[in-house]
Amino acid sequence: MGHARNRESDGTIKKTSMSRRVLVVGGGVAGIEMALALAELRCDTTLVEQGTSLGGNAGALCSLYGFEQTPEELIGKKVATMRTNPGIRVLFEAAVRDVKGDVGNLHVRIEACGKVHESDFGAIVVATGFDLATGSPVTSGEPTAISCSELERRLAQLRAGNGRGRSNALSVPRNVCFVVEDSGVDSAVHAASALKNALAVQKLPKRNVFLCCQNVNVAGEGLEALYREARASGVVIFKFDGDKPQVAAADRGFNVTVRDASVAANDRCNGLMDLHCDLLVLPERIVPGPHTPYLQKLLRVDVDSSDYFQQNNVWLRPTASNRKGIFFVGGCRGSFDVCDILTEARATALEVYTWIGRDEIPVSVGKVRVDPAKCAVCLTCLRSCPHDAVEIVFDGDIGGKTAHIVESACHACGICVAECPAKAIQMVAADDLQKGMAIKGERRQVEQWVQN
Amino acid sequence: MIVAERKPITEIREMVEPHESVLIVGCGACVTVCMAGGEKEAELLCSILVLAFKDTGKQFTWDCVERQCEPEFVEPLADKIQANDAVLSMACGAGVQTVVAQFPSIPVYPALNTQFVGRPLEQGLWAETCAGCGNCILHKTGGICPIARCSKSLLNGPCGGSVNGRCEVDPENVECGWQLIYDRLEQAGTLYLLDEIMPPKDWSTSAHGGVRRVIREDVRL
Amino acid sequence: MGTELKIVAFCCEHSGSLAARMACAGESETSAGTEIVSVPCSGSVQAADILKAFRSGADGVVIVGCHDGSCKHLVGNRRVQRRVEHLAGTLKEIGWNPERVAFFPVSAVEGQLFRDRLAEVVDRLRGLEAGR
Amino acid sequence: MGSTESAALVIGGGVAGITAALGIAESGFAVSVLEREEDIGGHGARLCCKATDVCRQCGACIVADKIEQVRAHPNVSILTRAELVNLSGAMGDFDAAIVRDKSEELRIRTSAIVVATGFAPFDARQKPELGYRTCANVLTGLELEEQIRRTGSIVRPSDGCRPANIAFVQCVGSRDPHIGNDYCSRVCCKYALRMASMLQARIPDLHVTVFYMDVQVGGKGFYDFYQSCRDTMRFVRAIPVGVVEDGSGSIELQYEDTTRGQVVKEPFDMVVLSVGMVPAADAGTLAAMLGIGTNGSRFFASRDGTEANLTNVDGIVLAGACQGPKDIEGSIAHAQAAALRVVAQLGVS
Repeated sequence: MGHARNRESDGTIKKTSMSRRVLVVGGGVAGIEMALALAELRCDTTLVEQGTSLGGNAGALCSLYGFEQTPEELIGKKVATMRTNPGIRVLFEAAVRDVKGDVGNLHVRIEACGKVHESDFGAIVVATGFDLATGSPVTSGEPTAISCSELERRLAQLRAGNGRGRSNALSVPRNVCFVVEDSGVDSAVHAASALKNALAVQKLPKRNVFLCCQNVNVAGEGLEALYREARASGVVIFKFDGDKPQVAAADRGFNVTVRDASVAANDRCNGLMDLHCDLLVLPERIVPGPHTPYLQKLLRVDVDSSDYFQQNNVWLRPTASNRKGIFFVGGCRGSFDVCDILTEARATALEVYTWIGRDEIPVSVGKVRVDPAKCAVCLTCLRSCPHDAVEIVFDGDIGGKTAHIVESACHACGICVAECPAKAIQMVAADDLQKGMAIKGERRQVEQWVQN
Repeated sequence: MIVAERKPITEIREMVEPHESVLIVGCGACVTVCMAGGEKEAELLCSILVLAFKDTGKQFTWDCVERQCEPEFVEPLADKIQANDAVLSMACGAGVQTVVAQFPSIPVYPALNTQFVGRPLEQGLWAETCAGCGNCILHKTGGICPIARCSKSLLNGPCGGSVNGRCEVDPENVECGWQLIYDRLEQAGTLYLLDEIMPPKDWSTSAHGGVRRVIREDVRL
Repeated sequence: MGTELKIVAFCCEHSGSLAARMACAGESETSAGTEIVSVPCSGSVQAADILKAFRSGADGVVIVGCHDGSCKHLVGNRRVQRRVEHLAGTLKEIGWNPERVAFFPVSAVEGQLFRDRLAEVVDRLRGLEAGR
Repeated sequence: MGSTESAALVIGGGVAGITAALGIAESGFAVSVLEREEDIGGHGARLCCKATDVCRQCGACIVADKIEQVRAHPNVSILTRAELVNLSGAMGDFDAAIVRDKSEELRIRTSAIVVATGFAPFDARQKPELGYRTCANVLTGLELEEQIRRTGSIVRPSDGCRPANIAFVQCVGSRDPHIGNDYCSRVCCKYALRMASMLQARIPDLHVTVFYMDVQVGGKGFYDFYQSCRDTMRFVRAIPVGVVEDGSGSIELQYEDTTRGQVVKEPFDMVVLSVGMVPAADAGTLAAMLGIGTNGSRFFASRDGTEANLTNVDGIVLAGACQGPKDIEGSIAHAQAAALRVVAQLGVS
């Protein structure tokens, strides 16, 4: 069965000039790595950061699993490299205010420190990270449970103060218990970071650490080793299934009741473990960044069922969006492992480069064409195009508005052709373009297949 | 825009049954936009009828004009129309009647049910928003028409069937027009507009007043 | 019975076409003639295309697209399913069995599933013929 | 001996090698891909689609798509049944000696090398208590993948019957310090649950029991899917310690029911061992030939945690599961990041 499939044969190649500049939105670890990787490929990069410093959520941590360096060192080194690179411009206290124009030449208005910058970009990489939800405390009144990031801050203080003194002992008391429930796309990172922090507390003198979790996440570089080390150094790990641990405030601390699957219920024991701890640590829920809905609308891109950027579609993985030239990296798309994020960022940089790296990019044109005379401007194509490749423009020849296919954004899927009620949109093949005729009906490669 | 819907195929089938050759004529205006009678629908209906009358020797062909309510657009089809036994018009009622007036000797059938003047609420869903009553009061009702959007066309507030913003006529699908008006006026800070009692409406400007005409002497030729 | 049924299969080039190729690799036995029409996305198949296939003598038309959530063009497979459902209703109105047009999803690596689902369609159509 | 030039040489034609080659080729450089087997695709081309009418994001179809793409790419030349036998030179000017069809000798001069030799599935015979190869109805996950890909469903090898009751045993060859595999293979929870749910969709009333330690719930959409699996499958937190097959082909699994504190025996029609990933058999030989290091798990070692693609040899980069276990999506990202390194190097020089 000769079933040749030649994707590019049904469109002529036109060179479209593209802006070589790339806009990276967000100065966390994903955005930084993105800018560095693009700089390696000599793409001109503008990074906008809403705050006054780079590093984002990862930068606020005091250690990263899988890395010997502290986040401060890791990010510090990368930021230093960025500074020396003339191809990277960083705008602080900056926000994207408007995006206009076609894919490949997106005209962006950025406001930074009260000043307005306007430029054209060939691609936009969204790396706006995630947000930590400040959830309600599990117990009312004193004492309150603390979050993992609060614990990280206390650990950092302890380290700075050499871990001596009464206040330090109070900040991370003797008996510490972590409770981690599976919660969603962030489950894995919660379990891993609880493991990391449990080990850090255990390493302090005279501490008892309990970790209650549903599933220990070890699907990452070095995580199984971290798990073994935590257990070997004395962290007591309980794994619960359906029954969530019960937490109650008690006697300057908490009572945690957990049903561990490996503790058998028998005559002497009902299978429940009662733990008393002075400090209860709960991971804060990770949620999409606060600007996600705003950027979603501005960039006309999709989010998934948990409202993170990027539809959950296998073709978009790892970092593509429904629009050509717009990418998502890191926490904003629900990816939280720093190691994975660095890889993702580099992978995306190459994709961005192949998209805009050359002065001109070949664009398959004429695959889909609108006949302005037939177009009823009913907006059906505009609404139904999955790639946002339709715009309504003024056509001088007909002296009115018509739908127009943005060639650089079009994937030639033919959905608009099928939807158009006026039959104004046609698939056109390259050879026939020259002859000026559409080959509707024969546009597809037809062949005989004999079914068994 | 005028919103229409294609008639059930069975009904269309009965209409064209007696004829040997039928020309299906679409319209490129409103009914294209509301997906009822544009070029695509004309082609589709043609194919369906071909299949429905397979092996009967009946001939079906299709064409489409810019605006079927204008004789000038229909005129070029004269030869085609006269070569057929009947015309199946996929325009609104106005378009059908233009063809009828133009070609008195040929039977012309409507393939659509013309519904209302409306707008799309979303792709594939249209709702009536204007009743064409000939005496617009939108400026007094927060830009929401009580004639078209209140099921009972009340002029001075809702009836007793307004429950939680829904209309008793069809609570699932129809919002209470007066609730919408009230919300809108409240939002705009112009609730005082409701203080004015509207007198009984003069329906003579509406469909009840006989055949309506609009005359613009200045543009008449 | 016994005569070959003519099936036209509009196949998404990212899934159905590849599965079809996989399904018939190394096969020679014949029981029904199936014409594979490769399309850029199942969402590009119009009702008119399907009717054209019937007009040119097809006994059945299948549209083979991607599984829900894996359309390269995000929504194409859902769009065409709606179209197929609507068209099946119309076919019913003219007295045809609505099962003569069907959508089924396969992925690029499901040659056997393609074969099975196509066989189901053929069996159903055979049933229709026999029942006439 | 024929000698050709190529900007980059990719060793291994699995999904990582293909992706790296495409990345480099798309940037305008010529790439050669060496594949030892008859055809490119690697393990990824043996996997089944796990959709239940809803796509489960396994990526098997993406591999098929990438194979199509790389075959058609004018900048890529694919050498099948070809192996690297020697490498000399340094970054910018490597000289690779290749043997094709076991006899034909070739030389490729190249600036950069991408190592994408993938992984080997864990040989479950190393866990004799699990009955692989001694019981007919104990299969590995990969064997199940292949069977489903070929036939669209599953039958018991012993009698060709549809199983009604399947057990999936997780972490076979992973997270197991006794055999020196002290790492999570990252793919087994996903493929096992996806296949199990797909089989449940195809075989009515199929009972699935998953024996596990921890379910790795990372990745977009996987958590929700896992939750739905908990409604239709039975999850038992235990790894079986023994497998016995009776004359009828039925398999008796022994495991410790920790909630009752006793070892129990339970019959299943079929047992699937979710084997993990181990380094390719000749990874050590290749590492020696290339002068690159291996890590504690015997996968190729990356330079440090932040540079997962770089090796200790300039101009030689790693792509995909040869560096450590990865799923298809992870391999694609990793390979594309490797391609970035090569393109940056080629562009700069």
